[in-house]
Amino acid sequence: MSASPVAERSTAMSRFDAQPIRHFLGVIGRTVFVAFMLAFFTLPVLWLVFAPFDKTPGLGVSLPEFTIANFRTLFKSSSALSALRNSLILAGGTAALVLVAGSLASYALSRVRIPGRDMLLYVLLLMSSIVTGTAAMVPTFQLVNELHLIDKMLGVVLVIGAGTLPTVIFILKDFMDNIPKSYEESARLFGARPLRILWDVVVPTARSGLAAIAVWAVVQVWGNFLVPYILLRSPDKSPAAVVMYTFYTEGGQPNLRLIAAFALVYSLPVVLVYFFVSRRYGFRFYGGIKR
Amino acid sequence: MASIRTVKLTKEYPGGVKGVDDLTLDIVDGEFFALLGPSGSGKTTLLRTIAGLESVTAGQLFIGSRDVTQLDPGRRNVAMVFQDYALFPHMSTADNIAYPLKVKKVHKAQRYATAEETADALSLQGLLGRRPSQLSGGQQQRVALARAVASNPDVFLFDEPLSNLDARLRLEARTFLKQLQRRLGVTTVFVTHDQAEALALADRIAIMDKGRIQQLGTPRDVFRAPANTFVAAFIGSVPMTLIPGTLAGGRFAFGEERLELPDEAATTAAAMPDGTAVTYGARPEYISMSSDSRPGAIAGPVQVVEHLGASLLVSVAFGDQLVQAVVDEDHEPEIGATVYLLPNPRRALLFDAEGTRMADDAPAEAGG
Amino acid sequence: MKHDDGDVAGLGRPRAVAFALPALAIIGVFLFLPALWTLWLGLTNYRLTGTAAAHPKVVWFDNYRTALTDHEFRGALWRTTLFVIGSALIGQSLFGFSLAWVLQRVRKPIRSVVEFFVLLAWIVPSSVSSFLWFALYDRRNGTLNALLGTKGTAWLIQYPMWSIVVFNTWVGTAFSMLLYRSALGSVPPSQLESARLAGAGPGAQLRDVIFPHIRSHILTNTLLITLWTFNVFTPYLLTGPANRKAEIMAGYIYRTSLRVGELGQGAAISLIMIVINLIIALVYLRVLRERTP
Amino acid sequence: MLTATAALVAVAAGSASATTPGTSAGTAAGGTAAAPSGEAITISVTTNAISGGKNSAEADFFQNYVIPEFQKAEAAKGKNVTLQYQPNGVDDENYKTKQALDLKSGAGADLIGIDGIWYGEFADAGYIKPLDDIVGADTVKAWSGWAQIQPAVQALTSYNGKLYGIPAGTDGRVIYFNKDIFAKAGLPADWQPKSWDEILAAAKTIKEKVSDVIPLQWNAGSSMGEATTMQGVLPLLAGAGGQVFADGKWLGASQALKDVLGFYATVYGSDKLGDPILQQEAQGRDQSFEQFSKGQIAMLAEGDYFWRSVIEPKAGDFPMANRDTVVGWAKIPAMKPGSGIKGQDFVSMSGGGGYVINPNSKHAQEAWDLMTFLAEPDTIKALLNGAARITARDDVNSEVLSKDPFLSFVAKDVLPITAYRPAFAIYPQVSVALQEATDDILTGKSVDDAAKAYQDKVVQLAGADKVATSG
Repeated sequence: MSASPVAERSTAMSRFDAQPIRHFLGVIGRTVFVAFMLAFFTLPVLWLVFAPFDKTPGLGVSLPEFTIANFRTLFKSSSALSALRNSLILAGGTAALVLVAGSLASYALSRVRIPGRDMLLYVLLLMSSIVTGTAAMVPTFQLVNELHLIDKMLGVVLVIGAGTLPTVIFILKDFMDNIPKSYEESARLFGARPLRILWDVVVPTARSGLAAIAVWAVVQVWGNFLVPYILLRSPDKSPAAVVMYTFYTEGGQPNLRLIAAFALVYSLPVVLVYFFVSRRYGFRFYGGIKR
Repeated sequence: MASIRTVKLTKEYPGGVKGVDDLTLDIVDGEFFALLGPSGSGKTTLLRTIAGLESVTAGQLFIGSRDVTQLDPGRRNVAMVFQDYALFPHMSTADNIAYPLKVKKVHKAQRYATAEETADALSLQGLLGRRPSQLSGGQQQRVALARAVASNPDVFLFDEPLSNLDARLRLEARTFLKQLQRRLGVTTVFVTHDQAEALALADRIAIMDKGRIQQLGTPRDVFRAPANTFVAAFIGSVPMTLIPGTLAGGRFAFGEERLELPDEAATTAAAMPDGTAVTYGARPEYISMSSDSRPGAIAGPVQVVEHLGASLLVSVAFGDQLVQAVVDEDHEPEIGATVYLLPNPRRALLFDAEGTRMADDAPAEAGG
Repeated sequence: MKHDDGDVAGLGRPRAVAFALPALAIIGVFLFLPALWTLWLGLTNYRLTGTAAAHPKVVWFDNYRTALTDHEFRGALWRTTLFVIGSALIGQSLFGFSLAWVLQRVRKPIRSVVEFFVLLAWIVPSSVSSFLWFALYDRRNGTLNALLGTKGTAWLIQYPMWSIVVFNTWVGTAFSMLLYRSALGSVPPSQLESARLAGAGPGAQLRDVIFPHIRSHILTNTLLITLWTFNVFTPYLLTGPANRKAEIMAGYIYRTSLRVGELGQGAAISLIMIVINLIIALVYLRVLRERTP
Repeated sequence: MLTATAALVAVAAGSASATTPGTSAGTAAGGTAAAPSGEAITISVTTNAISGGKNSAEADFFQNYVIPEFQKAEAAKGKNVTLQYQPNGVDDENYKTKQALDLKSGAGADLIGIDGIWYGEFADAGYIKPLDDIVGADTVKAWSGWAQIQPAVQALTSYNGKLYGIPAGTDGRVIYFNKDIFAKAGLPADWQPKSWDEILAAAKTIKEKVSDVIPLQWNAGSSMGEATTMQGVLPLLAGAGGQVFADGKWLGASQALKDVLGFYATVYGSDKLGDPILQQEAQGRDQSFEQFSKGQIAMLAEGDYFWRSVIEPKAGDFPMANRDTVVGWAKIPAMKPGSGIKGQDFVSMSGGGGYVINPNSKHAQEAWDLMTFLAEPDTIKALLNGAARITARDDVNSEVLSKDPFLSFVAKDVLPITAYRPAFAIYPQVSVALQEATDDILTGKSVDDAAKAYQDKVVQLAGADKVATSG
């Protein structure tokens, strides 16, 4: 959306090039490039489109012998639906947490000069990579255990939330920095208090960034296996990422019929969330570290 | 409605830079008051200090009878129109105008009724549903005004609200703004770097430089009787010609040239010893040009001729000095031709070595 | 009431701290604390099971010495470097920028379709995407072999690094594309036009107008994707735990910590990773500072 | 990759041994505090199984049989016990991590199913305690089922001479071969090699005479995980007279190890009798199962699990309708007759697993009740549900194995010559080092280099004084 003025102008300008050959080569080049990219990005996904509806899915892509029996089998197993529900709770909870805590914090960090602010952000960003890693699993587990949050969704939300917050703050602050300050001053003169300004002015102005971050956070939670597996106990709390790994036969052979069907069902919500969010709020990053 | 008073107001930035320096000022209730100055002069800082957007380092600030020095900006009951209008991009015109009322928790129906009313008054009918991005610059400016009006403030603060408009629109908006202010009668402080705008709009003008007021007065005062060379150079659509020189035998001397002393300072200057350094100032509008020699006129070759529409601006060289005169369009001189310039002694000014205007009955207008 | 520069909403420091507090508290408890604990573990011979689990001993820098002299560690580090250069710096950046650049110039329906699939690769859960590529690369029934006519090629085993580099490029290009799209959108059209009028071709436009304008975006993108790629775990899901020729740092730490159970050693390697990340970040920031006027 | 130990736990966790009804009355007198009659108690049990996924039948067995029957049995004793089953069904490393973390933190299920080789490391970490310490020596001794479990099998759940749980089942390893392919190559249907050379000779014959067939897959590479050690390296090592742990020292780069690696080098390197890439694939073991079931592999060294769960004609993962007529089996020979450990001509390896009571359990007595309940003949038979499988109990074995000639063969001919892995905490790491040594061979390194790399690793793990280089 933001790019379209450039696009229009440049096509308009190309008429003045008066270099038909170069123009023609450009078109060819673009077409080849787009075709190649399209092939590269669609090829792996084909399996996800066909295999779930195949009576006997294999690892190769083939036109299916159409059936929806795989889904029927899948939904007969009680864990599939509840797993999706649990994933939704975890993803929603984490997204809400990081959006609220992240926008409050990034706003404060963007507007008020705190000594060592930038350093703090980088340190947090770097540390997030340890904790989302496996080496910190033991401390994390013991901590969560001490806090009596084992087998509680909240524990998972807090751990993943803490792991994603630095990145969220890092990116959101960028958005906050880009909001014209006069918006807030104006609201402030009308008597709006800081929280109200944040809610009425800053959040709506930064919403395409918030939306992008929300999708990013949802994707992070949606795919995380290790944290929920280790922190949750009750099978009825298992999210889809954990359940995905249980579709194996007695001997540990992947059950392709269930995996194919579940992979589709499992991927669909994030795709829908993305679609909804990008339609409604736009989806973009500013980017650009400023000094 | 309220007056504004600052008492020894100082705003010091970290690092010791003073945005506003020990400033005492009274703005009368209902007055249209302009703060004029080049960028960095402290005019915007003063405006933002009045708004409460900048904290005060020392001194006091009153709006009406209230001491608002430490008061939160939201409680000062002032409204500000920003240079970029600060319209909320995610809100429609109606929402934007109604926003101050929303903050004040006015009932929804009531605030949209007020918004509509205000919009009507500012000729914004039919635009209520649009987003700012769908409005023209002039419309945006009026929405910003409407939003300020709708909040029913004691004081309007305008931060260069016309600078983002193109030249023609700016003239229209100027008239509109003046009308609106007359009608509402709300005390208005207006920041601008455009002296013409200030002269056209303001009841009184404060010309600022380096955090201090250089001169405070009516447009007529500051134009006719600038307190010092800074004001003299700043005011006027063509800058005043300022010629440094000395007093010599009851006349003003620069190089080989001699000019009669301005009337208003003639007595004072005549009493001063020869050789005293002074600056002679004359607005190009008050310098007449002829191709024939005249008594008291100085002669030099034409360097540049600029068309100003109905008149011409002619620059004439005297040694290393350039003196300008505004002449009738019918009398366009040849480049290089020798012409004779004669300042009108009733309108010419004399400044002392510090740049302060000398006058026989001083201090007349300054500080008014 | 004390206002700071830029504090336009009148937060004031106390309120700013209050605003930042929830996030900082969560980060402090669930990120900082485990991280410190992990650093401590790195100085011990702590294990998940066995005697060292009951009575871990402080071994000071033995773990670090072990790691730095271990050829497996160095191998993993080397492969990670190749992986980052190949998939992030070359693959994702190049594809992401080219897509952002080219898609500006194609019709909207095509642009939407391409963007959708690029984004799909990014948002599909990692377990699914790794399975999709596992199927694609399969030696016997894989689509890739069928397409290329390379029957019986076990891509993941015969070309392990290429396999994960291509895979990760596929997964991560979307972020760079999005970022560069908004970056390119922020280049003033007037500057491009004046370059065009001066006769600049696409290459010259890129060099003289676009790159200088989006430098900070390039650096943000490079920094983030480098750090992410350095720590990414997903290729491990694709290759399985045993494919040493494709083992990168995250997988190596996982294997050391959980499969072998040497948590102390794993923690030490994690710290080495952080230090490397820190160096990368500092280098980028330095480049940024030097070039920014 | 996950199959190897998964299968073992499945066996272990699934088929436990039995107790005679009424033992519990005796155990209650044994000193441990039993819950007062009527008080509501909830206990939990966990294994690496989940309904509809991995080890589905086992999960269903807990849900549909154990929970109601056990609660009934407890009620009969006047106890109001609710049993909960916590399913997992994931990669074994993750399962192990979760149990270790739980036990460390004083959390976790009351009764936990674990692999036999985890007992040592869990015990060393203080995560689990000897049964005597938990429910009292008298109670433990009073259980009648011990008489049916041979001492060698009890070793599975023992560490340093102390019992930590009741073993569930065990198994044995053989060479499976496809009689059809053998017939084409002119090899006998009752083939029984007496040395490694005879194995290799048969494979070479097949390579020459039968096309499009992989003559021999012998588990190798770390992709196969513990399966490589269990049915690849260790049987060979035993045949070369080596042991992974003997006389207080771990195996180093000894001649026996070099012989083993030399065998691999012949199979996968010089003579190309097997497919080295297959051994490295993430799903390689399953792939080898599938190819054997399709008649594309002539010889495969595997455990009895392969027979009863993989190529089982009806419910196997890769069912072979003609399994009983086409698939032959042979004992694994020593390198040369008499060169095996204890001078044996033939060798095998066995594993298995069992349950362990969580030391933090508030209801250890009921957990003991459950553990013994799971080891009752009736419970075991309910789990087997008509299938044949080698259990820990002699009485059950003699009853269920009679129907299956192969499993009888394992019980009768293989178990007596089998060996177990050392139950020391460091074993899994040594095992990984062995797998990596075979990896080196698969990727073309020399035997000496692979042995040297292995030696370095073991020295690093165990300390130079704990590693034997010769022997």
